[in-house]
Amino acid sequence: MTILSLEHVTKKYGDFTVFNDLDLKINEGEVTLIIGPSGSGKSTLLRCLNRLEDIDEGEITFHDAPIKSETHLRENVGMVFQSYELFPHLNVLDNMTLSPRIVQKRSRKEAEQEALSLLERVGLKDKAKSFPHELSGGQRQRVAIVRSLCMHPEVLLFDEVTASLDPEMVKEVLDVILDLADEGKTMVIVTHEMAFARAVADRIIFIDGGRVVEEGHPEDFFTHPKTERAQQFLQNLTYKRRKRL
Amino acid sequence: MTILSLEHVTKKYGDFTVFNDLDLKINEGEVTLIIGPSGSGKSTLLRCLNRLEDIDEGEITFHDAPIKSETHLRENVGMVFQSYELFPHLNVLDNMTLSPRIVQKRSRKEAEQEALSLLERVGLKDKAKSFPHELSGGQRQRVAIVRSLCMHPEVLLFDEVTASLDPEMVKEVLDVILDLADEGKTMVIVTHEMAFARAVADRIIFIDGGRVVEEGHPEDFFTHPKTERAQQFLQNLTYKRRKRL
Amino acid sequence: AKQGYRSVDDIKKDGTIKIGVFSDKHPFGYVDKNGKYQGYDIELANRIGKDLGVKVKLVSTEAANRIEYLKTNKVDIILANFTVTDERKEEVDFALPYMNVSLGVVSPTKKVITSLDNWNKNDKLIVISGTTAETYVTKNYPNIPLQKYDTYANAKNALENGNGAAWLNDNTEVLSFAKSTKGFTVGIPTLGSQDKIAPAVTKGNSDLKKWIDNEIKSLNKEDFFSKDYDKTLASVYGKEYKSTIVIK
Amino acid sequence: MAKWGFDLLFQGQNLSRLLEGLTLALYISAIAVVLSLVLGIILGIAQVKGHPLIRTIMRGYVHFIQIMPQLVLLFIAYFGLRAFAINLSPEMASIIVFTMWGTGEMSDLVRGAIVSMDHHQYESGLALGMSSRQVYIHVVIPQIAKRLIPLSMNLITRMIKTTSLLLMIGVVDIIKVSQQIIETNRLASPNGAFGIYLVVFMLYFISCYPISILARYLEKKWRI
Amino acid sequence: MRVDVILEYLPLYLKAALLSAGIGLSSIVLAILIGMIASMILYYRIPFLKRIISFYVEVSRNTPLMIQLFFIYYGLPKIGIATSPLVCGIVGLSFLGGGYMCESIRGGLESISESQVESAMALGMNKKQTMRYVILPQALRASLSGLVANMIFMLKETSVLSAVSLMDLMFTAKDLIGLYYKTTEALFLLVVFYLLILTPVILLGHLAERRLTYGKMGV
Ligand SMILES: Nc1ncnc2c1ncn2[C@@H]1O[C@H](COP(=O)(O)OP(=O)(O)OP(=O)(O)O)[C@@H](O)[C@H]1O
Ligand SMILES: Nc1ncnc2c1ncn2[C@@H]1O[C@H](COP(=O)(O)OP(=O)(O)OP(=O)(O)O)[C@@H](O)[C@H]1O
Ligand SMILES: [Mg+2]
Ligand SMILES: [Mg+2]
Repeated sequence: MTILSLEHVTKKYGDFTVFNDLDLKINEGEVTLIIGPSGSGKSTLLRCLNRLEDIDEGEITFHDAPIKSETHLRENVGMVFQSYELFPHLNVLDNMTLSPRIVQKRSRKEAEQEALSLLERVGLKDKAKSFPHELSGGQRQRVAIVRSLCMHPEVLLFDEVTASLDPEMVKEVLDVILDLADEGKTMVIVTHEMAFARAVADRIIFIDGGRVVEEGHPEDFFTHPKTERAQQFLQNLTYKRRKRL
Repeated sequence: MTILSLEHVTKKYGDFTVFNDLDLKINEGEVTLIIGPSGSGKSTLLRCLNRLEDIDEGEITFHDAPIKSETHLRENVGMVFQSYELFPHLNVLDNMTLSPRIVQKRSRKEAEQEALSLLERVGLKDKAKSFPHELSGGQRQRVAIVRSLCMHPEVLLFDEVTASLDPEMVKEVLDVILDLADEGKTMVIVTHEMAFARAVADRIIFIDGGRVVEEGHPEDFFTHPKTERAQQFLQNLTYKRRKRL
Repeated sequence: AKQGYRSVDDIKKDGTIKIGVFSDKHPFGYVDKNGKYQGYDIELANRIGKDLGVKVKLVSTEAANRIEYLKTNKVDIILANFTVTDERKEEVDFALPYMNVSLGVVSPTKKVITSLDNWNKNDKLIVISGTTAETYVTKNYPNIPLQKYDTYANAKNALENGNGAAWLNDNTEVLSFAKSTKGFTVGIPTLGSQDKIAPAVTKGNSDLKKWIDNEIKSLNKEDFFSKDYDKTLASVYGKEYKSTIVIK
Repeated sequence: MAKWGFDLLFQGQNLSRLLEGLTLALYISAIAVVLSLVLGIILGIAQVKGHPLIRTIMRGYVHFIQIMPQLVLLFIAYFGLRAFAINLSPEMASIIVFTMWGTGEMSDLVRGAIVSMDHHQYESGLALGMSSRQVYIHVVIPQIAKRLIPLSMNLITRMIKTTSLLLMIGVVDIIKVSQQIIETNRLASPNGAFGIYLVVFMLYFISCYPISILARYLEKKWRI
Repeated sequence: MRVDVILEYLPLYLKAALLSAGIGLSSIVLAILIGMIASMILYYRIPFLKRIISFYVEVSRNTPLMIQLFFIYYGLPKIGIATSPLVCGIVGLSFLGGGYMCESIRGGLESISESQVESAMALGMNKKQTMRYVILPQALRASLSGLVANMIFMLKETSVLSAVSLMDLMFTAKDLIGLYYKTTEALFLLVVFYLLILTPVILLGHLAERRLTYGKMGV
């Protein structure tokens, strides 16, 4: 079943067209990986999916119906960014419960209960009263992920959530996402961690220059990319010494 | 032939001992890769090698002789850091020729000629008159590398030179280092890019808790790590989804 | 000199005497539109310079810092409508007086104040900081709320703008203000004791004081102050005040 | 015009007298700024590299200067120094106070700039074989200087604004001249206070605004 | 220096200090209010109003308080806008401080990264909720050191209020010097009282900064 879909979407920044007439369906329970070179429009695509960016043409539908309101869409489509996005003036628990309380008008008690059980799941229950600056980068990203889960979104968007983490911490964050995949969460993920992408993806979408260049099953994509552009891209991830003295 | 060696070196920060009684030899023409978890002392090790850090015990020898002076050592042991280290008030050419001129008393003309030919090698000749803030991160790091080459060092130390770069730019910087390796430069490299480490290294040194835990040929290390600690470390670089719906 | 002040010889040797005067107290000491000092005090200052055979450097002072100027020897003489009082005698030496003065009160014609008794607590009485007027009310009418200004210009502006019910100052000054400003009347022409205005020098500078005393005596002989009055004050006060102001 | 008192400007030498008052203010602040720059840089470096005792004394001095209102400092210099038999003309007193104040502020800026210099810059200089002194001369100081120029320009505007206090210690400055003009023409031009003070207001604005703009421009341009 | 003189002057200084501090504090409150409103207008780039605000900020920052007060107190009554010294003092100081506060708060607002705004929106908050719960609390903390510096600056500037015949510390000192000529004592008390007023603010500022700012914002 399709939850979100982009139909004939065109997005421009001023004169610059990021994509033209793009189609994309996000199906329930599917993990979609979007990869592509820098500047190819991956972030823009995610941002269009929850309407952080306005689109110039085309339509975005949610459960096959036009979008009622942006805030309603965003409640149902959670998003986690590269980083720096916990609210630094609130402790972990308040970070997680702020939006459920003020947007969904849920009671503080109920919201906190759920937040605590989510924190427990990602091994951070003892950090509930800590402030973001007291956490490591990896811990912060785990909180950011469960924070967006608190809103019970139907789809989760991840935009390079490990890009600014120390290598040690990348693993702990990606393991949480793997866990969500195992649970059947619908997710759209942009990442540069190819080993992770290969493991987690149900479907890989390779975009370049604002177009979907190649789409397919991860094993096929990584072992036998069909297009030259994708081959070249994967090439960039390998190193070879020409001669050895 | 051994260029640099650490003998029974102990390094402390206050009460905290980073390493105790460490031995290490850097041989001519060899590319040594130092890997290990965060906080294991990799940066400190590099900084001891060119005496940016004082050591508490033991000896550092250069060509089997005690070190004459720190500036003399540093002239011969170049170092490139994670980033932000070009002088922002000087253009690329002046960044490169400042030290040759004031430390080695070389003529401006000769220094500039060499700098230009080095810039050409890394594809940045047209940026000679640009200021650092006008360059991309990858361009800046390439300049930083050739800047240290201008001093004709016998050994080059690299400390996570690509850690703060966009993935696209990582490749362009690492390719420069691969090139230097092909040329037979003596280098000590700290990196988290394992694919690169595997390709470029003549020797891998895995350190943890300030001790050399494992040392060996890259293929051996990556395919059959001997110690449990190294296995665990490499484990962190792979991902597996438990079930697929 | 250790004591800091300058004797007559010192001044003559230097060729310039520094005299502290008002620059915003029309018609005693003020600056005209060409930037030149004018007024009753200024005439005397210039004459002193002439008779000493030195140049005169006029220094603009305010009421509250006249004593400081002498103490810190920023000027040799203060000729800024300086009323002789016992407290001030402790701090500076006065020469012979050259003018009579008493206090007076000016207020808007719409609501003339004729007595300081029964003062309305909500009204403010304007005085200038460091004047005998301030000392007088502080001593005799401690309950009158004061509004203090540091310059004549500010005080007059404030009175005009309605920031106070009346202004207590030297009667010469309030008379002149009432004459030159529409809508104001002097309700109390004299108040307190009759006082004298005299040049002052730094305490202990008896040499200069003696010279000034002699100068004033001889100026009196030639009726200098009468002429000074005619030249600078008559246009404001008219002939009839001459006998009250000028000391014979 | 007459109603608002602007007419006074064009009588006699009034306008040029006002401008003279302003010139005096600008002149005093210019001298003080130059002295503060030189002394501030020396004392600022001393605050980082000097003997601990010197550093403590300097910090105390900077704190005192920053806490005390400039007017209080002016009063102390002008009236207070008599206790030490030091006698200053009001102009001299203001130059001294402005210089002491500016030096304190400037040295603090210099100290801040040195302390906040990225440590990496220093290290990469060393790693290229430079001596500590060479790093200071070729790397640290040029970068600090650039950062300081806009900051010291802000100090200049603050000084110019502070010259308005000189009136209080008897400098015949632009405000005193305006008072004299208003006073002399009370009868002929009763609204002089409005026109003249408005003009003074604008003159100060015209003096400070361009410097502020330039400072902001340089700050933006040189922030890398 | 004579102790009896100091004791005699003490009540006068106390009264003056209360006036200085009172005007200072009420102006600080007003200035922060002005600053908040003005900085919001600049932050949201409200057309036309933002021009007026920019002009106001430039004028208030590039003219001395002394002249602002002279113009308000002595000049404006000539065109029919008269104020009492107290009102003039508060209006003048708030006018000056408002410009400074606006700049500080705007700096704080602008230091809040776009990603904070976006993550609030991604959690379903609307614009108002984002400002109220996410941007403003952070912006005020970020501008805290600037705000404290402005408060100190404004309290120092109260020394200029004597120009409009307010019996503040400065005027009291000057008046006493003029009346009784005890310069040393008068100046000594002046310094002491300014230290008394300003030191607590500085200490509180340090304390608040330590409590409310996190090592590195957002990191
Ligand atoms: N606010 C903007 N205004 C103008 N152009 C923009 C804006 N944001 C992005 N772009 C441009 O749109 C294109 C796509 O940007 P986007 O951030 O989506 O790329 P990306 O694939 O996420 O890149 P990266 O891997 O570096 O994050 C780029 O060329 C970028 O320069
Ligand atoms: N200046 C210092 N003072 C005190 N401790 C320090 C200092 N620099 C480093 N350390 C400590 O020394 C240990 C080794 O640090 P080092 O930076 O060498 O680690 P690293 O292996 O380079 O880590 P990373 O991969 O994160 O760069 C760490 O525990 C660190 O906390
Ligand atoms: Mg992106
Ligand atoms: Mg390191």
